[in-house]
Amino acid sequence: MAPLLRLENVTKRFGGLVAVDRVSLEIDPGEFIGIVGPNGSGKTTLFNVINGVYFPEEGTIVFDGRDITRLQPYKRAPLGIGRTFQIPRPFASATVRENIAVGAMFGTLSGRVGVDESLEIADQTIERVGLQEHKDKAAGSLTPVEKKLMEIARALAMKPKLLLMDEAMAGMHPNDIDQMVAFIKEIAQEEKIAVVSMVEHIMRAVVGMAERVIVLHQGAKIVDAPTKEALENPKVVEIYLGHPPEGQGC
Amino acid sequence: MSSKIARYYPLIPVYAAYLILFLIGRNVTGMWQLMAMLVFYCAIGQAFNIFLGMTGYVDFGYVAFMGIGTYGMALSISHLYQIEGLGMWVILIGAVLAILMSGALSVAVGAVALRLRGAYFAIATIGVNEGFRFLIEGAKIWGGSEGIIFSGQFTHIFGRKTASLISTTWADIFVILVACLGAFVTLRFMLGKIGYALMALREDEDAAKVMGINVTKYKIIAFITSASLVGLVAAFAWGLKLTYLFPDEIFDISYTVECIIIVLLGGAGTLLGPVAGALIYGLSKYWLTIILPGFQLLIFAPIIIVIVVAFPEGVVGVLKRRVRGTVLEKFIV
Amino acid sequence: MKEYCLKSAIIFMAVFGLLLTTNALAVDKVVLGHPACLSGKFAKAGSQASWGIKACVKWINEVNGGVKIGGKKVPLVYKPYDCESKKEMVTSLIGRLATIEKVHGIIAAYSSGLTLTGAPVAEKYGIPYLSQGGASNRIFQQGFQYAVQVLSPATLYQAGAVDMLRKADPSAKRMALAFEDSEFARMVLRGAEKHAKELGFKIVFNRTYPKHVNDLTPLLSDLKAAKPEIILGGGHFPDGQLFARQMSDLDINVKALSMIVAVTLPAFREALGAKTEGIVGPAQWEFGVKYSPAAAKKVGVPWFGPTNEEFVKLAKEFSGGKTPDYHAAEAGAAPLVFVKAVELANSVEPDKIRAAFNKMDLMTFFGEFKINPDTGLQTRHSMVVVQWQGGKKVIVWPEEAATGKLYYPMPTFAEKAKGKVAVPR
Amino acid sequence: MIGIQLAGNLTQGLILGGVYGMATMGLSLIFGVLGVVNVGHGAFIMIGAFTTLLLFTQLGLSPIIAIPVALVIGMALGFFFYYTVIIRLTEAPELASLLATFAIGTLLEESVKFTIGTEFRGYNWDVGKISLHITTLPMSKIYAFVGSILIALLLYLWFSKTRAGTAVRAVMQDRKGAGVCGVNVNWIYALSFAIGIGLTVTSGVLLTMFIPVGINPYMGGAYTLKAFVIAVLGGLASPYGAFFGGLIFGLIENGTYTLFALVPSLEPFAMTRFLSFLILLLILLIKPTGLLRAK
Repeated sequence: MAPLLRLENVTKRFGGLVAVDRVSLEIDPGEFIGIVGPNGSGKTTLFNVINGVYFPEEGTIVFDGRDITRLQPYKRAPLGIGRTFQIPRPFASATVRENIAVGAMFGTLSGRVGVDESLEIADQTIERVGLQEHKDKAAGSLTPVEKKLMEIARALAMKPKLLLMDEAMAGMHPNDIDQMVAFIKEIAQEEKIAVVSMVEHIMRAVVGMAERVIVLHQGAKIVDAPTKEALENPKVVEIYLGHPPEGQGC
Repeated sequence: MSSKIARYYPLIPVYAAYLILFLIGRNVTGMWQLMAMLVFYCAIGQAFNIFLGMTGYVDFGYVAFMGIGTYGMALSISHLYQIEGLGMWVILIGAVLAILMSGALSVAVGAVALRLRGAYFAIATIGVNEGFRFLIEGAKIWGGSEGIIFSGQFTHIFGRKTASLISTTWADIFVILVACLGAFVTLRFMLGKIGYALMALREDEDAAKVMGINVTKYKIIAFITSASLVGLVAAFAWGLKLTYLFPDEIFDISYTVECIIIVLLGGAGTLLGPVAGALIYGLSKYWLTIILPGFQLLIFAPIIIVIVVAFPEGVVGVLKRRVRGTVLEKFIV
Repeated sequence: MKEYCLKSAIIFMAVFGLLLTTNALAVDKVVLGHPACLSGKFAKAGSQASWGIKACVKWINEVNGGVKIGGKKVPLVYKPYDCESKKEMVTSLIGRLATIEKVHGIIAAYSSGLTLTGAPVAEKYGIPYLSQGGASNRIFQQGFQYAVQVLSPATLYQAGAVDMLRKADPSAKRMALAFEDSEFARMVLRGAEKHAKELGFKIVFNRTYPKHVNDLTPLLSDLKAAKPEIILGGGHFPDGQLFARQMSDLDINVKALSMIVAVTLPAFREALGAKTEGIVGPAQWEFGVKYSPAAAKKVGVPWFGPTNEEFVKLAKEFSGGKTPDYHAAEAGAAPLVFVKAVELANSVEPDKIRAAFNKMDLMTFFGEFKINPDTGLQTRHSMVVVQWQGGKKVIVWPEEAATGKLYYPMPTFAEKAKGKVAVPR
Repeated sequence: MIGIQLAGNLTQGLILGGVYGMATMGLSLIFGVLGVVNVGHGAFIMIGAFTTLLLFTQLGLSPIIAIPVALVIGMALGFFFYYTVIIRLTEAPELASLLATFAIGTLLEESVKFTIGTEFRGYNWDVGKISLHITTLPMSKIYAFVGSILIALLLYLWFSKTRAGTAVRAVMQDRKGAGVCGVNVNWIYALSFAIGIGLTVTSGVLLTMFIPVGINPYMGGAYTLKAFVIAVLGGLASPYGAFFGGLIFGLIENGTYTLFALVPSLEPFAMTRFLSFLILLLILLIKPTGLLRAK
């Protein structure tokens, strides 16, 4: 089976800083992958390179058999790449329903989803993620957790093949996290979505659910292995135990 | 089917306002020119709202499109007046020219400036407006700073009576029609995918891109639409009505500021907002000139500051929140 | 049937006509409207204009006893609105004046541009439209029927100065022209260029500069290099002030400098002090100008209105003590000639008033008034030329109006800095 | 002959450019720190010009003395408008701050109009002239130029040597980061706004030393537009960039005049202005960080 997403030696620099350093990886359809790395390890940049916010200086990105290295982000989304953000970015003044409808309207390949149809899809998705009671609220007025949920719904409305989740569970209560992860996994299996979930710390719940873990350190991929193996890798232990997570530097 | 029609209900208050203005103007002596001024403000507000209100981009050089639209009408009349039998067609040609010229300028500006955001975009558009004006004056294009005075040629085409009727009545009626068109386009945009796309890019341009929205395309659509509409408004309100132009007057940046005040006062991104804003602004300005001549700006400046600080969503924005859940909700968008 | 129609039409016309005439008979006041520029970019000239108008309206009502029409005197009512120096306001205010206030005449807003703005609206309602601050000749080439010019057209602004300098120094040949790029100043430039060439001057420099300029150094450096003997220039007040100041900064010395507008204003002296010595400038009017009932008699035309002294005194009542300049005078002349036209027409009907204007040939404190009957362009009013001499403005041209002699050539800026004044011995 | 004129105009342009540059530093500082474009910039220049005029004509004080007075007035105005208006707008969309600063400018203009009047005023401060072969320079222009350089240097010292200056630089680089590191961001905003306005009002003094006429309530508009071009030349968010941007702008504005004047069908003044706005657009497109930054 051909991989859904393939990165080959992808490098992204900002001035002198190498944010993503020759990363190669493959993701298969329907896979659930955790990307782990401390703050500043290049995770978000990697996401941004995958969905086109930045173009890499080197390397190629192939999605679903198509080279998308130089494709504009708005053209990538309809191919089936959905995404949530580390700090939620809802369209604040619009309602939850409208937010999600935007995903359905522009995020699908045919590009022919009309307004009415999108709103219907939005309603279905809302029900699915359980946001019914907030449906007509302005997205900006939601709680952070609800916003994250709404972002997931918005991405799901795009009918993605690949869902990139940036710190989707940060700040949640541990019980909620378990519930959320289970829920995502269920949908992913149902719809055959590959999920890449990115976390800063080795979160038991997320990592536990993942089939495979990729560890980034200073922009480079240092480990790519099935979950259990990865967690026992000495390099990972060194990063996380040898140097405790740093605070924000001044 | 009925729900499809119900979507157009928000046009009712807008068109009602225009109708009332028209009727007052026709039937109450001495009100026509005042109504014409109010409709002019409504029309430019409506046009500007399509860009500023819906995209959130602040075009400080917006008046450039009004200027070039005026040139469209002026060039048509001053060049074609000798062709016998053209009659009313000269006005139509002028209007088409105004749309084409302002549209073309907006494509050029859009291709360049729409890559920039925020303050950089605002400054770039000021640059376009001023630069364009100085190019016309410096390279003596279209008569340079001498402008075009075409009252005589206009009278030559239509005769004294008709010419004066067109200048003082029909020009204003055309502006009302463009304002109606502007409202209709705004609502179509709001109801369609364009509206969702513009909303998304206004709120968060990067997130919108990631959601699959071709932000450049939608920005340009809004920009061209807005520019052509305002070019047409100016072709009638400045070209046909005044029958002369001087570049430094039609590229006067204070009109951009008036557009911004109108849109913000009424509520950016709403359909009824520009109309409400224009009426409040135009009427208060008019009465202040009569009651307290000379003090308008001194009174307006602090009011603007208060509005910006305390009611950034404008009159209609506040109203929209108030009527949520009532029957009126359908009418106010 | 046809006959019946005709009959009823005739009856209708007759009744309507009667109504109209009774209306005309029942005139109990004459109203003069004005979209004044009390704020915005022309606020300064606009305020002056409103003082001048108020002064003359007061004179008409209090000294003249009102406007004589139909055998009795009715008051003249002045209705000003502030147009903010903006064109939208001008059109809508004229609309209001014409229909709600039912004015019988309109005094145009200041500047050639705004005068043009209002003309089609005044034309539509068929109301006599008096241009008091619109000097451009182009206004009167557009076929407006009701427009009447009170002041001298722009093309004649520098004519007097050119004549004067020719006479003062037949040997001076090299002339530089540097005018503001505004409708008015361009017209002045064109008239001056033509006239100067006819009198044998050689134009060695001919350039315009934009409105609202705040540094003329590059233009003046080029001008200096052209080595002119005489400079004609200017536009409005701020650029004129800047022009003279930067000539001094760059040490450009010529035999004569004649600038429009700025030179005649007291603020010019206040801002530049001794640097103004010997600079000349044309004025539509100047306090001390010798237009008087006696002068009118000499020329053989009737006199109307206050004398110069009376005008200044009245205007100061409205200006809060500020001295009226020629913006006040040219505007003040507008109600005077209008009232005279109404009296002559013995009616407030627009066409009759307009016809009366054509027959008028009179003198006011502002000077003579006679228009071209077809276009409304002013043909008789003449400019005076003033010169700063020892801190005072002296009228030096035309000779019959002069209050002093021309000082020529102008002292250099270095001499002026040392205290030399341009007072002729 | 053309060579001499060109050299003369370039000299004048360089000196004027220094004053222009100083007049733009406040705008850049405020944008750099608060992200607010001060559309009312010119009105504050006007306040400085009137300060000079009134001190000179009413009290007979030299414009040199007006410099510290203007700085104090400017900073007071800056603090006042920061705490009454700007404090609520730093996180708002551009539209809000653009309109609010515009309204502040209008408020100042109209207040001056009603207290002092709309007359165009000027003053005569004659301190001699230097005649060079290529041009003539009044000493007042030279003082203005030297004053501009000194003030720019003082600002540089303040930025690099004082605690507050360092904090301002930190906020310019990273607002959120600086907040975490214990900098009172709100105070830095207030201080920067006040200093920015203070510099702008002071530049009004220097501008009248260069051009001591045309002082009136609405004189600022032209300077606002020029300041935008200059600020963009220097990178918009960099006060020193703005200073050098001013020098370049002065050279362009005066230097190209002589060249455009060689083409008879052109109006050279309008063309120099066209050129300056063309350069503004090109820089925004190609190098929005300004001419002087490496990035």
